[in-house]
Amino acid sequence: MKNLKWLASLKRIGRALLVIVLATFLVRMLMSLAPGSIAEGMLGENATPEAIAKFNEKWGLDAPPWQQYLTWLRGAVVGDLGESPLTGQSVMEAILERLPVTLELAFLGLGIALAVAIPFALICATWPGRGIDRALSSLSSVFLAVPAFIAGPVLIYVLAVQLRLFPVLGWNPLSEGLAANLQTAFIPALSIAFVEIAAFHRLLRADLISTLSEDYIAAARAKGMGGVYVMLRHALRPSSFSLVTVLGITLGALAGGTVVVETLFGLPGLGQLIVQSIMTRDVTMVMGAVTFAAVMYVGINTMVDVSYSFLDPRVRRRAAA
Amino acid sequence: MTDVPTLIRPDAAQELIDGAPAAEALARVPVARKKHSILVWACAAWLVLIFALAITAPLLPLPSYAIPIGPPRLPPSGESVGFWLGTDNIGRSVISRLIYGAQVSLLVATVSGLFCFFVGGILGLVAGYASKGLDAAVGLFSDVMLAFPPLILLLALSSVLAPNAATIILGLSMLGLPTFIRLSRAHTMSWSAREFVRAARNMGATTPRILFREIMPNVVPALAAYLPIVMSAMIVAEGSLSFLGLGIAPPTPSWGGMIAAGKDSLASDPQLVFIPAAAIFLTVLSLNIVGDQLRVKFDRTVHE
Amino acid sequence: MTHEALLSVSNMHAYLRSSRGVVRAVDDVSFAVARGEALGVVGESGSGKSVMARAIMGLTPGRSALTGSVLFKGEELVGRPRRELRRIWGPQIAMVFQDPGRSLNPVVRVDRQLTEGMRAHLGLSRSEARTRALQLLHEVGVPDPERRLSNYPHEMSGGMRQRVMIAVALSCEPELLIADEPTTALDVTIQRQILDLLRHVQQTRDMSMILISHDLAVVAGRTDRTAVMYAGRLCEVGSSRELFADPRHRYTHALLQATPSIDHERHSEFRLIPGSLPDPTQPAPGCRFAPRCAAASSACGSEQPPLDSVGSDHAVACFHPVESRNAQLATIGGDPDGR
Amino acid sequence: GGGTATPTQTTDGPAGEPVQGGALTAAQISAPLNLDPALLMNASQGNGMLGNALYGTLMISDETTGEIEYSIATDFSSTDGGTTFTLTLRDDVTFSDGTPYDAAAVKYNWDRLKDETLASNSLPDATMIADTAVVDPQTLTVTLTRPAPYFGTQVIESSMNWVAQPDALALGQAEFDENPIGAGPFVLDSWTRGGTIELVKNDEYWDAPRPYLDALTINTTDNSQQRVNAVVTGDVDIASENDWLGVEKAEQASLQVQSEPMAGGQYLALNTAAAPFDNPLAREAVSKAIDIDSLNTALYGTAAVPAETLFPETSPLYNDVPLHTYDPEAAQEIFDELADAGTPVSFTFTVFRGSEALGEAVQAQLSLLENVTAEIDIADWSETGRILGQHEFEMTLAATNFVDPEPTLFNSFDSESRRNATGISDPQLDEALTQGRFAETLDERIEAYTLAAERLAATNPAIYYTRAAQVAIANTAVGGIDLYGRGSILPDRLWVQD
Amino acid sequence: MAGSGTAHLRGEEALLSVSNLVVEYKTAGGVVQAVSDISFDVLPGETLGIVGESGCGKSTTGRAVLRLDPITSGDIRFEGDRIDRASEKRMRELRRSMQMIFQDPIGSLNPRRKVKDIVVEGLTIAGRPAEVRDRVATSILNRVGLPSERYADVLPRMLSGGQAQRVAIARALALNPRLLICDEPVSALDVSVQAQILNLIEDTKAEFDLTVVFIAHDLGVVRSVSDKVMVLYLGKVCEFGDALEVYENPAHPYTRALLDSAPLMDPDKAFAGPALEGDVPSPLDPPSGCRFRTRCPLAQERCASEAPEMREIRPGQFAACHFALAAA
Ligand SMILES: Nc1ncnc2c1ncn2[C@@H]1O[C@H](COP(=O)(O)OP(=O)(O)OP(=O)(O)O)[C@@H](O)[C@H]1O
Ligand SMILES: Nc1ncnc2c1ncn2[C@@H]1O[C@H](COP(=O)(O)OP(=O)(O)OP(=O)(O)O)[C@@H](O)[C@H]1O
Ligand SMILES: [Mg+2]
Ligand SMILES: [Mg+2]
Repeated sequence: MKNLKWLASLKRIGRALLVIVLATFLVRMLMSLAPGSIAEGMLGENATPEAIAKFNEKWGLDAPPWQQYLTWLRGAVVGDLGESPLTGQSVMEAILERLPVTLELAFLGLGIALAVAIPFALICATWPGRGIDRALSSLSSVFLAVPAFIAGPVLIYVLAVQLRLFPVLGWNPLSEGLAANLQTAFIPALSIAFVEIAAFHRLLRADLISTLSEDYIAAARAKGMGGVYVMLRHALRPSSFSLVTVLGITLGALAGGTVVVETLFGLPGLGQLIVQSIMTRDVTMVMGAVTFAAVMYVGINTMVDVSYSFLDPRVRRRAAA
Repeated sequence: MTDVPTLIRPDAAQELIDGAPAAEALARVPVARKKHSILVWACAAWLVLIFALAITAPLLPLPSYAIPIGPPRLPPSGESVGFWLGTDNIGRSVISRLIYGAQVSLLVATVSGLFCFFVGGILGLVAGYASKGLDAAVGLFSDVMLAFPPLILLLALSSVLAPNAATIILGLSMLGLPTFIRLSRAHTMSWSAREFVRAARNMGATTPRILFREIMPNVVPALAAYLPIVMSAMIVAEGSLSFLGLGIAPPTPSWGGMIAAGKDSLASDPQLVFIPAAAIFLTVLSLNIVGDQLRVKFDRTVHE
Repeated sequence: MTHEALLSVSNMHAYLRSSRGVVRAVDDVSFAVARGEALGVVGESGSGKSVMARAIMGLTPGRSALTGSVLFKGEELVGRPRRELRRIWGPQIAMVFQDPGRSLNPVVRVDRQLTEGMRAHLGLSRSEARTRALQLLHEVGVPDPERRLSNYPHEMSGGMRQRVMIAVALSCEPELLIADEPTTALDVTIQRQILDLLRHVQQTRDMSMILISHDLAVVAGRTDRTAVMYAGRLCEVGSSRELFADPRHRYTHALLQATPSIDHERHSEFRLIPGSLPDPTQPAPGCRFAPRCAAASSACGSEQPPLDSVGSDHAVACFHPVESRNAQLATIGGDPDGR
Repeated sequence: GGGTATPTQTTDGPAGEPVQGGALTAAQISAPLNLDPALLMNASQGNGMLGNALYGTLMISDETTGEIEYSIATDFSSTDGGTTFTLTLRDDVTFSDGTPYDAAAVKYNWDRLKDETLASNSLPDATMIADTAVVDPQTLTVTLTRPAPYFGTQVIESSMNWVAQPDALALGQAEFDENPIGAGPFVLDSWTRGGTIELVKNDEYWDAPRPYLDALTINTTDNSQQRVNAVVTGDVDIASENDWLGVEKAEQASLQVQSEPMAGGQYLALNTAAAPFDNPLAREAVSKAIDIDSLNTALYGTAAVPAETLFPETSPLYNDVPLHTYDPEAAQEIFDELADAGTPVSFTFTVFRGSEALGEAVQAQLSLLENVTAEIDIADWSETGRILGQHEFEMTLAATNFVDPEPTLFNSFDSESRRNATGISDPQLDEALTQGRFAETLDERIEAYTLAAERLAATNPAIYYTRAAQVAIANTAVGGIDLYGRGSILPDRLWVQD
Repeated sequence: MAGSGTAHLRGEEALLSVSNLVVEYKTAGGVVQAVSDISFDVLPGETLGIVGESGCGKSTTGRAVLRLDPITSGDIRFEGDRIDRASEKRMRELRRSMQMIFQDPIGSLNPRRKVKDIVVEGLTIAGRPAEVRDRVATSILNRVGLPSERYADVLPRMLSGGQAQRVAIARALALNPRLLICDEPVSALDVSVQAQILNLIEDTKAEFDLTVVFIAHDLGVVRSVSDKVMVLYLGKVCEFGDALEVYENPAHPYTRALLDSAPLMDPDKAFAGPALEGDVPSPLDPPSGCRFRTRCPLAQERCASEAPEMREIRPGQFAACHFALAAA
């Protein structure tokens, strides 16, 4: 049994690595199809063929793409993701520098979404079909249709420019204190949250309603337990599977860059880095970012699996066996 | 037959049998919920309208979306059809751009939605029923696609290829594919565990027959019900791309592009943002609500 | 067995809203349960047994209506607010559900599921509740109760889970235990264990019990009195001994005939009940069994037969009841079901 | 520079003497890739303020006359008509690590700029230099590849104006970015890439009592709306602005608006070496078809200053030759003619990402005429080498912004120049430009550039439509706003009223 | 009660003969031996009843015989042909003469097909022309008591459990099979419907000259329809013999316990005998030796070490028990 578990984790890791390798290879090849190059961009009107050749040679960009990929891969295996010709910065450092912003936005956005969606869902599922359910459900349908690129400009205009509740610009990292940080992070996170509020609310509501028709809920009620108690202690946990799954997927997608919001608000996150790197054909940086995104995806997936077993002990046993 | 034991008829109130209480109970049963609320109808109507406008756009008495019809940033006015929603930064008719923009949004969402539906559906079907090897290969493919953050994929594609509808369709298809593969695979697995599949095999059915005649008809409605929802996600994705300046090349309008172009004038000419934003909002909302309705309906017919 | 009614249900109607219309799941049902008595309720699937059981507690689903009267120890339960009913659920009336796999919360440890009721109703502390829980588990025959407390439901077998459910139901010392098909999901040998246990605790605690089953044989030997339900209505109520020995309602009779028994002759035909259950949303007037009844007359199709006493503790809702076996003994060679 | 009041200033800053102390938050338009002076762009849309803050300036130019004012350099002049220059430096300047700011340091930086793999924006300026020689710690002689009397301007408007400590540069990019060492009024406190740059006062700054500020924070956003909003809401005190729409909004919001009245401007560059614009008629027709006023309104609202003549009226070199005339009827006639001749004008307008709006506006204008079609191709920054370097375009967007035409105008339109984007080769224009370059008196120069303007108008390689906005906007508490070169803000002069 | 051995097989004349069948499932928790080395045979025209508690491998056996689940080892013969080795193509033909009725009546019907298409599905696959199919559909539906005018175009979800089971029977009969395996055909149904289905199976058996394997957990039902009965426990055979004999004089203590646990329809006597202690052990980790020993009232040391073989206790009655019960 123990062997089996070991083998299973090994398989899992192998597959994760395969996903990462394939994803980075794919993006390397894709990027090599793109017109232009970082050398042309940086040299601009000074881009004589000789200058370009010299530049490429300096940065090891003169080999065929697959060879460049292998070189990169050899480095990546030992944790060296290379340096960006654009900035001269180590890719790893560049990503690690940007990651906190993106992660904070993602977590804060999802946090806001959950903070709204869970109570909404609990209320709706308690009185399904009633007025309050319809009202909240309609509201969340409305949120569903407000993507960040609509929410962002409007929120800036209303909350920052008109009401001056938040700054229009800039980013205070967490190191400057939570209040200062939230000041700058709130509107961007809120723009992210809208759509997710709706998604989370609907999922959880549906699952709660179906959980509430389970026998064990009736059994808990028949014990004389209070409504709120039954909701929170008995219904919420078994209803959160889909929510957790979607949370994972969303987090994975956001961790790769809250691109629109970062661009819109000019935040120094991974998304902006990725956009910039793609636009400038900074292939090394793009591959680094994709590696990170893939690792994140794999990691989040694993976390979701682990949380399944936290949510449902049946899964725990299956996994442990 | 007179002395009914108290334990059998505790109140012995025989006259109550079929009179008042039954009627009272009947009256107290909550009324059935209307199957289609006004909202659903309104949403369906909006979709019909916007699709109809997009399809018939060339036949409508609209000015060209590419040629200025007046001074820039005119507010909406009743002057002539072209001016109903005012003019944009360059003086082009906003209503024309909105309707032709619908063409792009809807085309992109529909084509890539259908592509995902068909290709993802079939891949998922095969993966869900086929041998472990094939399943693993399809699973790996969708994992690799998912490992890309969606916008990276789109960004990379739009900068690699020409910024036209085909590129965006390709990108969105790649994005939507894993979702459909997973959905289809999950449904296939759950349906193929049903005994009727075994029964068909026992009748001598071959694997293709089981796959396409037995399982597929059951999987398709579930996938189809997701189509509007996925399409709405694609409209948003296309909007985001256009917003980031990676959408379709000018002068072809798109809703996301219109918002991006207008966002700097939000304070002075908010209509430039709000009109296309409202179009996206209504369409996405409608697709979601109609999709939900379909899904609920489908679930009901299956589970009842 | 005293005749003092602990629970008396009269003219209970439980109507539910479904997508097809109003389901008359329980339609004008009246009966009573005495202290210390075990009442069996039998009926086919969909005859309204579960809805009735839940209606007694006031636990009908959201989109439903409940009328009539449910007197528990003389107190009316119908129309009481949930808040007050909750004080009754557990310490007064407890319930055991059909499928122990589904009536225990899969993600909550047995410990909490067993003690939360006691802590809420009896005001026990955590450790007091735990002590009592151990004692209860022991009582219902769960081996190694200490370890079981920290288990999740899926870590136990079906029989164990049902024992736990019974322990949960007993935890607040209810006066009435409603067991809704408590053994349907279990194997014969386990069913046997559980039925024995239920009867045992019911008798030792002098509790009343309503034992619901679709299997007549399950009810036959476990209960003092039996009620037969058909399509939301009661057809026959009586002491189990008399009802099984001398069924008077045509439906009860046919049901007994159709049950394969150990002494059924091999490859011989079973007695059929032709037709099928009526649509619960559009009940025909009159006796619900009339369309399938060989003895039905025109009156049966238009008028609901009242539940009339046919013996000291036996009542039947039928215009043309089967002749009593006692009577048959007098008339030589009479066809038992009168056909 | 120079502190001369500028005509476009509408709202006044605080009056009186500069106040010591305080902190200021600024917004720039694009984020620096790194802090290497070679890769910072010395212009308002680049990182002028940041470069000035970290590295100081050798010299600056007067915003209206283009006269050189010296700062760390005390002289930069040629005795042989522009082939050999002698740079002399102050002797009291040290880098922030205490090492001396000397001729060797300047030589190191200037030589370094010539490294092609560095891909500095100032590469062509640096490659003008054939040789540098350190005479003594305060003196550097510079020999150019060909005479350029106004080479000083080139130094001022490029990264050459910024000198970093050579040893620090030699440590490599990553190390340097951690700890950039220059002789500017501020030193780096912290920098989040893509995010905020925190600077604190350099106590050893040579030009005491400057800088007045204790700290300077620089944020970045390329969105003009955001920058104006940020100044309006007070998140930011001063911002660079290169979008006239932003300038207009700032004016409406009664902010201080300080602008460099630039000559030249942004233009649609027509590739005269390839079809269809190798045909002068086609160029003329397109030029006549474009209404630069409505183009400006569409893009920049009402604040844009159209580039009607080569120089603004405030310039000493002003002439009134119109560069462009809008005449759609005439344009239509030519288009029809060309179409009849079997060469209808159909071209691709290559715009870089971010300026799609210009493309659309031009396209929209041309769509009103017959027999002319413009496609828009959106290019990425990474294609600039091909497009501008290899001249693979038909029409694109270019700019020639200057205060003094030398050397920018020459470089842009001289047939031999590498920076001649349009590839125009007109002997008369060449002659006019050379004359302007070597002219001794103002009148001679005026005459030369009048001719140049006439030739530009006649040959139509470029359709000038707007003057570059090289603007600083600020709230009314900010004093000492001063720009030089291409809108580079001088942070050592800023102060804030408490 | 590990019942291995083939002593009870009746040899050549059997229509279906299964020996040493093993079926394993790999699950996340380990390998489940759902069926461990069981043997049985059915003579033409006979009905074999298979009883046992949930999870003892009844359905698995039924499916394995038709090769609907892969088997691990064993020898399955149909009319003397080895079918465990037959090619997939040959199996497709053979399966038509060996039909199965599945445990879940509604679940075994494709929810998107009309009843009339379901019942002739086998013919469609065999490529019969439409008019033949129509004719067969009409007659077979009428035969199972679903008038074709009313039910032909109905979808499965509109059917009751009993009606669905009739459709499943009609579908099997339409192929004119020789062998019919009924996997708990009535356990999901109410008593009144159950009787209808049992009668239908009995009738068609006679009419179509069927050999039947009848799987059920309800002892009463099995007794009333079977000639021979086989009792399974945890994937092993306990007892095999004539149904009446086995019920009258169970030789295996498990058979006895099963009979004693069946509730009687008697208010005075709930059960025939004492209750069986304990739970069914996990199939992932079955007890050593005789699998029944953990619950067996007669268990001794030997049972833990030595798995009993099938042996003839009385003429025609075989049991796998070291301490088989003498006749009552
Ligand atoms: N929540 C509900 N909503 C609508 N109808 C319901 C609901 N629950 C039960 N019914 C209907 O009420 C009727 C009686 O159902 P009930 O569950 O009481 O039957 P039962 O006798 O317990 O059957 P079973 O033996 O299958 O448990 C059925 O027709 C059923 O379809
Ligand atoms: N597909 C499968 N994968 C894994 N294990 C299985 C599978 N099918 C059956 N099993 C296991 O095999 C054993 C025998 O199952 P089977 O379905 O044959 O039992 P059964 O006797 O038919 O039970 P029931 O009366 O519940 O239908 C059980 O332990 C079951 O859990
Ligand atoms: Mg029930
Ligand atoms: Mg089975």
